[in-house]
Amino acid sequence: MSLAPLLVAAPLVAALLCAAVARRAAAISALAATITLVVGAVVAFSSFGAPAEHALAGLMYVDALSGLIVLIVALVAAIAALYAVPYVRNAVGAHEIAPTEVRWFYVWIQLSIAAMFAVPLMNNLGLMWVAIETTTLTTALLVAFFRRGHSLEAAWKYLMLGAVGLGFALFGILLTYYAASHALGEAAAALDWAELRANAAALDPALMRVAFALVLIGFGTKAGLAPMHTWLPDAHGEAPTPVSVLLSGALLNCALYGVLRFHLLAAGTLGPSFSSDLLLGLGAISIAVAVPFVLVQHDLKRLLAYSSVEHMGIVALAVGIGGPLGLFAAAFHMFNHSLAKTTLFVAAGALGQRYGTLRLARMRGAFEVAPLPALGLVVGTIAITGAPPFAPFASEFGIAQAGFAGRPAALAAAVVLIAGSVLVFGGMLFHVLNVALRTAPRHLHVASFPFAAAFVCVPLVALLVMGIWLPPQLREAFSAVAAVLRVAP
Amino acid sequence: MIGAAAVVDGLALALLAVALFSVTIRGLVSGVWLLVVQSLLLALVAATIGVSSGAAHMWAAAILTLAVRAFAVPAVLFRVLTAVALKRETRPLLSSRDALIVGVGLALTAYLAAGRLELTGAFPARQALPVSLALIFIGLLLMATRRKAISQLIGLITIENGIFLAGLIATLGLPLFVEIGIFFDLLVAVGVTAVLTLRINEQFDTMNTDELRRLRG
Amino acid sequence: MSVEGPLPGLMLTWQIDGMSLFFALVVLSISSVTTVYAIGYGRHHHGFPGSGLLYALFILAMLAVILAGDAFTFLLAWETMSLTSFGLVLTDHRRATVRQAAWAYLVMTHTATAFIVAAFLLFARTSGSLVFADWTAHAPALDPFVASIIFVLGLVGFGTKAGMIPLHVWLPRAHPVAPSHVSALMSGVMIKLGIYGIVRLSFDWLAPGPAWWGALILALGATSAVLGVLYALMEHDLKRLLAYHSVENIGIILLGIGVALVGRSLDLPGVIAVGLAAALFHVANHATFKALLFMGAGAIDAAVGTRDLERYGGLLRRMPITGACFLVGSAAISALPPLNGFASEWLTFQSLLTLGRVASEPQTALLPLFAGGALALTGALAVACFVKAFGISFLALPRSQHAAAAREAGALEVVAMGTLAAACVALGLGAVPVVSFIGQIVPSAGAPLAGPALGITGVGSGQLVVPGVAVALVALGALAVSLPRLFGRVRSRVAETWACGITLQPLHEYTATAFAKPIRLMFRDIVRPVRDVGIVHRVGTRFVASVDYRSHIAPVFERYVYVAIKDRLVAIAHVVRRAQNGSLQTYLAYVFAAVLTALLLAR
Amino acid sequence: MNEVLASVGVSFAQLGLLVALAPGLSGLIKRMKAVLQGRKGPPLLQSYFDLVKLLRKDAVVSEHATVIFRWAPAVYAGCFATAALLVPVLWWRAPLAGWGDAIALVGLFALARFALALAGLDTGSAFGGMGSSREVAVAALAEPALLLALFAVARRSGGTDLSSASGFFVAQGVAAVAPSQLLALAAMVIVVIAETGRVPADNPDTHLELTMIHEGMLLEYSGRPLGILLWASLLKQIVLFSLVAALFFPFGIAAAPSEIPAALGGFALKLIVLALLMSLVESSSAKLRILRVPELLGAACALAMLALVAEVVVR
Repeated sequence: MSLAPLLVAAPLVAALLCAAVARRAAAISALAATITLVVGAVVAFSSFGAPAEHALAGLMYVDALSGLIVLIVALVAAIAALYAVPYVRNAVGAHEIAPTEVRWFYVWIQLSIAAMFAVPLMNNLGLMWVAIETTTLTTALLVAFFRRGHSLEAAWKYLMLGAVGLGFALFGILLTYYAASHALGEAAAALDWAELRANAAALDPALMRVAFALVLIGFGTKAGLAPMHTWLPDAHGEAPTPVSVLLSGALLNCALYGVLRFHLLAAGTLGPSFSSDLLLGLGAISIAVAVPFVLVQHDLKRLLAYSSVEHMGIVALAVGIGGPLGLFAAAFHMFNHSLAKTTLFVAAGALGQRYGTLRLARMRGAFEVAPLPALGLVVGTIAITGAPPFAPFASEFGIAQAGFAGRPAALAAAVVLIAGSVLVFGGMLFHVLNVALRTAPRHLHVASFPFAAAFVCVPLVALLVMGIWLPPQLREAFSAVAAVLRVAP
Repeated sequence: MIGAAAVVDGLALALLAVALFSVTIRGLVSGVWLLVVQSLLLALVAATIGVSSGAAHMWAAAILTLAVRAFAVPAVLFRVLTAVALKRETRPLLSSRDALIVGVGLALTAYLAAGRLELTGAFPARQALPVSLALIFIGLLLMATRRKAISQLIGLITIENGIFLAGLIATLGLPLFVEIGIFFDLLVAVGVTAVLTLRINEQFDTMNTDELRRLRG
Repeated sequence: MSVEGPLPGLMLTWQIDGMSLFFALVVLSISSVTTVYAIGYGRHHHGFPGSGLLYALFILAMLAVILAGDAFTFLLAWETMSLTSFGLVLTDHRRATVRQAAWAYLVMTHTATAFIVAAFLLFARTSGSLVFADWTAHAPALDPFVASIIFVLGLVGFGTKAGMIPLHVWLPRAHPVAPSHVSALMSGVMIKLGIYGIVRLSFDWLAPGPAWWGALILALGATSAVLGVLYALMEHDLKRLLAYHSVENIGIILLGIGVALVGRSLDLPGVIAVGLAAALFHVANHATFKALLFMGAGAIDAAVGTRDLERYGGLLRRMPITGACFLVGSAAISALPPLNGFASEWLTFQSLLTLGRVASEPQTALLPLFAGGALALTGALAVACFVKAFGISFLALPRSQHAAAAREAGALEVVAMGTLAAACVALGLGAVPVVSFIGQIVPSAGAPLAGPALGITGVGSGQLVVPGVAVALVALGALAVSLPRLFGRVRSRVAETWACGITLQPLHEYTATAFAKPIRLMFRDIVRPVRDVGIVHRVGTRFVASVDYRSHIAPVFERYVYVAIKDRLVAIAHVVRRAQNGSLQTYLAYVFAAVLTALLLAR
Repeated sequence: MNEVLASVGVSFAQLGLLVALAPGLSGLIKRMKAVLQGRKGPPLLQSYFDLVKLLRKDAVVSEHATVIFRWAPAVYAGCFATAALLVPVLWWRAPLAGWGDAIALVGLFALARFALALAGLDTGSAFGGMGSSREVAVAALAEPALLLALFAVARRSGGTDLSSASGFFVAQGVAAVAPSQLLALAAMVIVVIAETGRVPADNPDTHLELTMIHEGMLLEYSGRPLGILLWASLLKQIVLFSLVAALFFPFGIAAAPSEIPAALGGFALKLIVLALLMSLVESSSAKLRILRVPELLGAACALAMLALVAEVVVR
């Protein structure tokens, strides 16, 4: 009896409870997130190294890849939900959220978390699409939660681009279904992952090429791959910070998960080169596109958002490079990025509430204003830009090593990766140092940030340790994911 | 069978015509009415296929189409239109004539592109797949050239219709529970979009998406 | 020895061989002295919370770099070293120059690390391993073209850390703004790890390559040496001046390495031995006197409150021990006999000449000989520079109130400086045992000894007995002042300095700017001096109220290379940014274009 | 033991000889110049009288002076005295041969310059600073020229050891004459002119503030310290002359004890020839503007580099 259904059910119940018991909404949400963290960890770690497992009468499918995404979502969701408590309290204090609206914030947060858990657990690719589309809808409302002009604009673009992109993805899934129903016969199971993966070789190659291209663009839009990423900085920048955390740390990975499933499928049908090369190219483009926007940026959270574009590109590129090392590093990097980006957004959010703005030009002297978030921002930036001895360096090094050892296209992509991360390092550090140092402005807002040390230091120490030594459980986890992502040459 | 295919072909061409017509008009209310027409045509396609192939769930698809696409979604849109008291699309990026020319061009492109895809074993309606692609393209055109949020929503639904048509033709519909999920999503999407549209209107006192160009770089 | 790392098949490996041992000794001995200094210094100058931890980590990281046995471990240690020193540079972060310097430092060193990563990964591509020992084993099988690419990548990466021109621009910015014990470690020790990397790369990991590798290093070394000292001469900020001297000395070290590398290409073990011995000996020597000088500069800075030479003066009377130590350091860095700097520069000269004698190709012979000329120029300019640095700071009248009120540094600082000053003398007099020690632990650097003398045997001749020269100097100097006593006793009377009849004021003294002027004019085509003269007239008249004269050096490399690159990047970024124009329609067009392209590729 | 004593004896004999001859050489040049310019000139021994007088006089020391000022004469004199022992003069093997070579010689010159330039700055006098500044600037080009020339010679003779170089050229005989050797000699002569403070680089006979280099640094010295410094700079001059003689005209240097008298005569002859050369140069040229001096020294550098090229390329 798998615990996986609980992951979707718990947030759904929590959402209902939040709606019903307005006064305890924050506590309910935090409790639910803690429960899903524990359950998610159990589900995830029992999936690594074990054979894939079905749950809920075959509706759910849990293998190591799902496990990794579940783990990431559980972790990020817990941090986001816990951080939401002080954040929302401060926002209410600053009259950004009406007290009567507070419960709806938690309702939508929990609904989004439920949808995000559903994505990696769905066996049926059509339902996976439904889950991803649902995340768009719930998070779009969250992005617009502040009802400011900018938030509405961001939400609108997010919704429109997300819907169009997912439309293409749906079209691709239709084609896959068509190909599958031909190969497997008319069956309700024709979109079930286990069936599809097993019979990938029998699918029509020409169809699968088109299908993969469409799905890549579709889910790639949602995953923030350039040039479909344009909604991402808007949404991540304008959303309330806990939502930014969810979007950047969890949701992007969910969308990328969709791409990866189809990559495996396409590779099963067409051999690895077609989908790998597309991933490689799109990844490299994403890295390259992120660079100028990081160099010249005016908003802290947009800065972090463009960094997410870069890192989604890096993961795509890593999967494109392939090989045991590249895939291990890809999984490792997904995990690292989520952890580091979550910390960065939390730090940015805490600082933003103190300054009352996220404009880089107006934020300075953060070390005086709020030492721990400032430390988190600086060290987190150093970590996420791939500087040793932090974990993202280890994963990026693994990716680059795999790229250098691989085919010419992979080598070129690895060079793009190295050059891109150096430029992003310089750009991000420039902005972040200007925020952290200098003399603080006199007028600051009142905002509390309890347990700052836990929010900031724990992830950073974890990143530091993982940069040098990987606990055997995680090593096994990433190896298992790499084994799932392995495509026959 | 042949007769059914011809019917579907006819319906598909009608869909294309409706879509092209919607490119040329500016009235928002008529735009929504054209969506209703599209949905009815789609329901007819589903029903025709249901009759000819005897697939029971095609009937379900037809009924769902009627309920969601032809009734619920337009209802929401009309509510929004009433709420914001808006009648016409002003100053689209392309004039009606130019938009029509581009639309026809996109339709031709769709025919060219679809011709390359060999769908053996699909429902043998030759026009349906190109038309579905054309609907997607035309929907994109609508979204890209209109300034009003509601027009963009109309474009989005046109795209959805195109995909749905392709689904009907190519695979005789997705598994039912998937399809229900997708319908549900469509409904929620329209609902959420409507809410956002109303809020944008409230915030900016307009539904012009020109106002939504402040986030740059 | 190895520990499991964070990637599959990755072991964190440690190794120690003679080369590591040598550099580890340098790191440990210098850092133990600077730590004593830091304790004293810290009594008056408190760093930020955690700076002590960073300092300790910095030293540890330098050791780890040397002891790393594989690429990953090396990079971990390498960047930890950069990051910790970056944090320490930021100590005085409220000043904009400090922030800019720290940022420039970190970005440059990170970029350099990227080059190193690329070089390492090319090694890994060929040998399939990240362990250094495997690279050495695979070296002969490496494709020559790839080997050259690796060499250039590594040279850029390590050369940046070493402060080799034109990759030096971070160094004179970052070193001066750090607390002095940190500057001492950065300038004295950390940049040597760049040298360590270059030596490992070219003598250990790569098989003997074409002669142009060594020639390239020779040329870069000569350029760094000459330009470094020229820029130092133009500086009036004492710590910046010292920082530029690090560039110079790295150039001198590179000369030795270049000779050895050419020798390796031509398979001349004797030349390798002399070149390497010269380079490594100079590494130890420069670490000693540069750390000493930076600590001295720190003591002066603490006593006077500025790093501007023009505000010093007369400090020898007020800080006699600091002054004496600084004088020893100045003489050593100016390569004056019988101190350590002279001994290693002598070896460097000999290595250049040796190569110039045994190389058969004219260009291979001429390059080291001309580099010898550059080295001589460097030495002469270094003398000029340290006459300026010591003379303007310590001699004559105080040029500011603060200088007049200066007090001797604390006991711990004095002990630290005294230790290194003694080490400068000892390394000079004990050059033979030291070089023989270097030869023992780094076997390929073992030759340049002829009995009790530093000497070139076999291929040429030339010997140096530093203690002998020292004894002769002392004895004959004493003789020179005592022999005239035969003419009877004379007395000396104290009087005013002659200043054409008026009482000498600090304003009458020669300034550092004026002192360097002849050289500034001689080399104006290279250093490109700029002068701004501002004349203010009295209101309504043509009488001059004040004249404001400033002279500075056009920052050629910064302006035409680094700032140009940065500006270009930012300009491109501004153009690209327009793509994100806020219009949903445009964004939809991007998606549409992406779909069409993907479909096109999927055909 | 006897050998050690003998070598110490020889050393002091050579040192004594050079110290004793140094003022005489200066007097000789002055006299030759005077004759060439149609003047009578000072007596040959005038330099000795001046120096002895200075050595007997009390000194006046600036109130601002530090130990640097007091010890500079000892270091300065010690350097040139040591240098005098590195150059073979009469005996083919210099007294300190094996302890130091051509590079050590240049190093000693640098140390002397360092000491004197600091002393020039020590009293706070602007003239001292000016002299120091110019001295180090001129040396900046003189030193590379000297070393490049020495390199050309050393590459030819087999090493930087001055004694063996000298011996090598003696053994070569006429074959020693080569393009590189001539170019190196030319460079060396210019360096000697600059290093000894002669026209056209400096004017040894003037104390005019705006032109002086060497004298500026000595301006605050008086009495015995001044005497020591002046004698030491005369020693520098004769050491440089001896160096030129040893490397370019080594013929007649003694290889056996019996040849020493002849070598002495030969050495005297060489000094006279070089002195004549100097006086000719000084009489026939005008002092250069201080800022033009680098051009002259640049020419020396160029000549020395050409010497190296000739040495490497011409077989």
